[in-house]
Amino acid sequence: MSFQTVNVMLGKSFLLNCQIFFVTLLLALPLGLIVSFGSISRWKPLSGVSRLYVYLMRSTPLMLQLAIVYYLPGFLNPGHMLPRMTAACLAFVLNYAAYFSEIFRGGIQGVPRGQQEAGQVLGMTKGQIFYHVTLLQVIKRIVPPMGNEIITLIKDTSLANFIMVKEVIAMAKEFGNKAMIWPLFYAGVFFLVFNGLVTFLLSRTEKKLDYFR
Amino acid sequence: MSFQTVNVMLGKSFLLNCQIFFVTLLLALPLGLIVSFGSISRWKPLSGVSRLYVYLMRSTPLMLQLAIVYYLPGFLNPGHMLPRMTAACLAFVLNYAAYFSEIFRGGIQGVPRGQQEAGQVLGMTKGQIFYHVTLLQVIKRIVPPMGNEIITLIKDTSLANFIMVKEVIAMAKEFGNKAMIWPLFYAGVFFLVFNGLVTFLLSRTEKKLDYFR
Amino acid sequence: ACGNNGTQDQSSQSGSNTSASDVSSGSQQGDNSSVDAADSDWAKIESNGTMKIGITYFEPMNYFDDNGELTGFETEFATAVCEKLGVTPEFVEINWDSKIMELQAQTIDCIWNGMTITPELQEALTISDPYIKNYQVVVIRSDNADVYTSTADLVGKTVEAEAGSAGEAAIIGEGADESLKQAEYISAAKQTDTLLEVKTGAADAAVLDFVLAGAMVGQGDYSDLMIIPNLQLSVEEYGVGFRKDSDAAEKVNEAMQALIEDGTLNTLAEKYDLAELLLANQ
Amino acid sequence: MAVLQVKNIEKHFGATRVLEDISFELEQGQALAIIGSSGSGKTTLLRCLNFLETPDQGQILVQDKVLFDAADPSTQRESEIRKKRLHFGMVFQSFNLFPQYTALENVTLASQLLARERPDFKEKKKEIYAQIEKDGRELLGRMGLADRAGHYPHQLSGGQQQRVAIARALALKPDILCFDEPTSALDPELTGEVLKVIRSLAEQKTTMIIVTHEMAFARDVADQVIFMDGGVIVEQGPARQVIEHPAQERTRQFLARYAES
Amino acid sequence: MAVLQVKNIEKHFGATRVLEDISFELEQGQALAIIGSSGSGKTTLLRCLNFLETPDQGQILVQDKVLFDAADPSTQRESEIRKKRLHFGMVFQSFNLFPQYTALENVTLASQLLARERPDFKEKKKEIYAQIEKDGRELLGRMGLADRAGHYPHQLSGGQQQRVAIARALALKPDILCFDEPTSALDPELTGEVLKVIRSLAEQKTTMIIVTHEMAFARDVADQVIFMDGGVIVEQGPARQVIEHPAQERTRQFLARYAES
Ligand SMILES: Nc1ncnc2c1ncn2[C@@H]1O[C@H](COP(=O)(O)OP(=O)(O)OP(=O)(O)O)[C@@H](O)[C@H]1O
Ligand SMILES: Nc1ncnc2c1ncn2[C@@H]1O[C@H](COP(=O)(O)OP(=O)(O)OP(=O)(O)O)[C@@H](O)[C@H]1O
Ligand SMILES: [Mg+2]
Ligand SMILES: [Mg+2]
Repeated sequence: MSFQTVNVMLGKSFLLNCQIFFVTLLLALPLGLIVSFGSISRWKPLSGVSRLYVYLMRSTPLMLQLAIVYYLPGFLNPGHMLPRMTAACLAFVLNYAAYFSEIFRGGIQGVPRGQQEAGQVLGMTKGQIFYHVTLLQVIKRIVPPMGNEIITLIKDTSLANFIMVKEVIAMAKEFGNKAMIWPLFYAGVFFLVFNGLVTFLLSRTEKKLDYFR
Repeated sequence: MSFQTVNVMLGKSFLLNCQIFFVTLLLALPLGLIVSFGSISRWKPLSGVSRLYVYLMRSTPLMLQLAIVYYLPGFLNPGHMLPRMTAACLAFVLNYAAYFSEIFRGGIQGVPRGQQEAGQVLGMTKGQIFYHVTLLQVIKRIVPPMGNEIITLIKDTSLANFIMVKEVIAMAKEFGNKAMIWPLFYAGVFFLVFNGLVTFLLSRTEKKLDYFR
Repeated sequence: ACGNNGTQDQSSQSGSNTSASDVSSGSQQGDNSSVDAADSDWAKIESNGTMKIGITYFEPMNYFDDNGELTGFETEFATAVCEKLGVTPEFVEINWDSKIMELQAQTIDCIWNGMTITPELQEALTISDPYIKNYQVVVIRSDNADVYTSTADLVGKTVEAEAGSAGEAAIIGEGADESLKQAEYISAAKQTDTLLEVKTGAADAAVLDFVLAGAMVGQGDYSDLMIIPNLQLSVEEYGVGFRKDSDAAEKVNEAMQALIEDGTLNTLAEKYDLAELLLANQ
Repeated sequence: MAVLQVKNIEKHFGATRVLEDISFELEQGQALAIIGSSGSGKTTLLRCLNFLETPDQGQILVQDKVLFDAADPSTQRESEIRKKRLHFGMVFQSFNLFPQYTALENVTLASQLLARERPDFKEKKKEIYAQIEKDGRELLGRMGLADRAGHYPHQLSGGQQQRVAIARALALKPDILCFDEPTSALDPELTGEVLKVIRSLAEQKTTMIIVTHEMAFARDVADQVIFMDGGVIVEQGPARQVIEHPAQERTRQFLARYAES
Repeated sequence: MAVLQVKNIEKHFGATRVLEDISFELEQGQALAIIGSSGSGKTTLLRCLNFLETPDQGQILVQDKVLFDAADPSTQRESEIRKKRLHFGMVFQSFNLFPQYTALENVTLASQLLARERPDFKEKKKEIYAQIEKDGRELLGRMGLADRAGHYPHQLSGGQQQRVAIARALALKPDILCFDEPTSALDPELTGEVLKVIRSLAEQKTTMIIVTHEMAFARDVADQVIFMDGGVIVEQGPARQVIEHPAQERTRQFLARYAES
């Protein structure tokens, strides 16, 4: 099998990593925002539940969470389980929402209270303050930690092979079936390229937000 | 098989997780410190190499790094490879040293320059400044991010099952062959307990360092 | 009660498998008699119209050809059986060591992937009639050809097999080889992983299916591997695994028998170089 | 006529009473300086006037209209408070400029948002915005910042930032302009610029309340001075009288600390 | 006799010249105030004296001994510089107290570390440490902080922190004590305390260099004043003369900015 073919096949399975990556970004970001609102809420039960959720998600291996999301429904109620990729995405979304929520929380709490008050004394509504005053400052604050988390995410997508999603590392190992071992060492290149791209985009975003402090 | 037996067997394999955990802490902390000195060095080649190392380690999945550390030597020179646990520990140390070095770097650079200068004008030597002035302030700064990384580490130890170290999740899954599925869901408890402990110790450390700001 | 359901279902379903479209008879039956009948494993498979077949990829059983199409002896065999039964086969890759879990969770309806029939599996599953003879071989690196000539040479050495496989049984199971019992055993997630381990030196030897080993050893990156000659361990048979007391096993048995009788199976076995292992030919 | 009447304001944070029976009046066009040591409640009083804190007792009247009455919940409705805030302008100790907007945008943002509520906004959007920008530039000009309109806060010195904050507060044409230690976050050298601006506002008869530690400035610029200590008004009266001939021992002690330096 | 002689100091940062041909002398027991606008090089000059920056040109002499000579590398050896620094004490603008040590520990730490180099340290460790602690407490007492010896910096007000910093610098008995805007990070109310302490040091004939923006204070306390602008000394002379009757136009302009407030 040629280098070309290996590349194409690894590339195809890397699409699965990308799919999990983008679905997770798309869903875990808003979910994380909601959870972060929960955990800074002054209503104790809500903040308690939110923080417990974050604690559980952050304290157990994602690998296990994948297994639980995938196998547990079928274990309790045979036949009623999610397709592999759906389960993988769900587990990633639930897990990353917890991490993202902590980043949002830090970002929101990091904007000085005086910014809100300045908006208030200028007669702005809460919505206006959030949208015109706070939001961009929060975004500026969360871009760097979010960048780290995003790089972790793309690497973590490989964990999906634990529930038999044939992502790029699983595929690379699979080449062992064809008596080819080097693809396993080669698969890292996909992550390097992807992360190079992500790092570039992030530093551009950071630069764009650099016009204010 | 009784609950008791499962517990004992899972517990025994969790010892492998713990072993990787402690070896990594013990070796990656000093190595990370060295790398962090490298990356803040004013000598360009050294800081360049250090930063490249950190970038590579942080951009590729630990799973792959494990496979490379373990299989690559044997692939190139059959039979000359490291024992599994040694390879696992080595990969973890190399990987985490990169993460730790970034934390150290942040901690060191976070101590205001004025602290060093205050030491200098009081006639302290470089060593005295580091030991009596900077060190504790760096420690205080790095405890929170280090805590996060440590919790990630214990979870990551499970990745060692990729090179067939029979750590707790691999063991739990193995029970599936005996038609026992619950151990897989139950394995999470080990991490929760361990992390509860770590979190407790960390918050105690943070409290202890709370006497100054 | 389970066994009772099984027989009931078989008799009720036997007419319906002649035509794939005749799904209604199954559900009618369910309405008329008991709810159990509608719950029958086969009824469910049939009403889904697909049989989900749990596999792992390895040559020559299930693998992708150079066009990326799934093929192999088991692939074609299962497809032929499904055709007879009037359902569509759907091949699902599983983790071999969680195969029972997958079956119970109903992500798959059967395990059809060169599954060696072991007493443990017989207890946990309902297994079809055996169709192919299998035996385990020991794979080593060629440069050790003179060092390891029999299992006796492997005492104290590192020996690997796939978790839950017949190879594992040959090392640590009840009827295990006396010498291999004294080796250090390591379980792998896949049979093919064990070859990587032997090649790199992570393990001294691996015990795996002859069928698989024969197809891969000596190829590509595995050209420096070999099978210890004249060494057959735990000669056993392959079967298709179903959920315990599933009535689908009986359906598959019938179809299998038909394929043996019309020679289809033999043709397939010859195509994949397995004719001498086919039980029907013994 | 008194623009502002503050009657018996009281404020607690948990168990600590921070303001106690605060009453005073302020005439149109006058400047009131509030002095007092750290923790005496000066900031809290300004925050109560701007509805950033809700007093536990008392009333606030502007032009004889009851804006706030602790006994009357109908005066405390969230929706109305927003509008009531516009009677007051606030210049914070730490400026609190919006870092992501230029000086001009800081000054015009609130006006633009308020304009959206005008019935004729849709038709005349362009004219309205043009007018707001013109006003904003004019204000910055008055602050001596005409050439800094396009600068972001971090590109300005502390004194310039504070002057932008003053322009921002003035842009909404408040009845009463409040300053909370407007120069305490500034280098001594930059203090002068800001004090000059406030002085010129006083000369233009802007109604102001200024919390300050600059005694000389308070004496020269303010018409009235209130000295607070421990949450109560210890002494109030004409500026020169309170600062140069305080009637109360506590006031004397406080002022003595400044004489030292 | 001149304790300190600074001769033709010059300092560049990259292409920008920050100090240019700086020369002055300081007599034993005198206080020198350095004034000048932001960026004029005052801090850089103090940092050169304390060997935190290395001048590109010029000499520094203390008691007629050449401590530094830009032309003589042997005066710039790392190992000797450490000792030479002890001729100078430095009180930073931002205090730079060690946060993890109490006020007393801040004051005694350097003395304790230096004591370790004494030949008789091992035998007399206890006595030496007891003496250092006694001296430290006495110093804190002189600063009016006797009851704050066990407090950590964050438990002290800004003025108290700055006084601890002064005690820390005095503990090593420097020949010349340098202050870089010692009150500019303080609330106006707390400024007085620190200025009082410096004033009393001047009365005790401590040799000092004070960079300050407090003109009145410079006039009253300093014997000599240097006015710097753009990295050069524009004017130097007796304090009252420079501040009340400046000879140079630039000095007049600078001082006018303070008169405004
Ligand atoms: N949100 C709050 N919660 C609890 N206590 C508060 C709060 N805000 C202020 N205080 C307390 O109320 C008292 C008065 O504070 P305030 O800020 O009004 O004083 P101030 O006169 O402005 O002092 P300063 O000159 O230091 O600014 C202080 O004791 C302060 O600690
Ligand atoms: N490390 C450095 N690198 C480059 N330029 C510097 C550095 N330190 C100071 N400068 C520049 O040198 C000039 C003098 O700075 P310095 O801090 O000595 O002024 P200053 O008189 O103390 O001002 P201020 O009153 O604001 O403290 C300034 O233009 C400053 O930007
Ligand atoms: Mg205040
Ligand atoms: Mg300076």
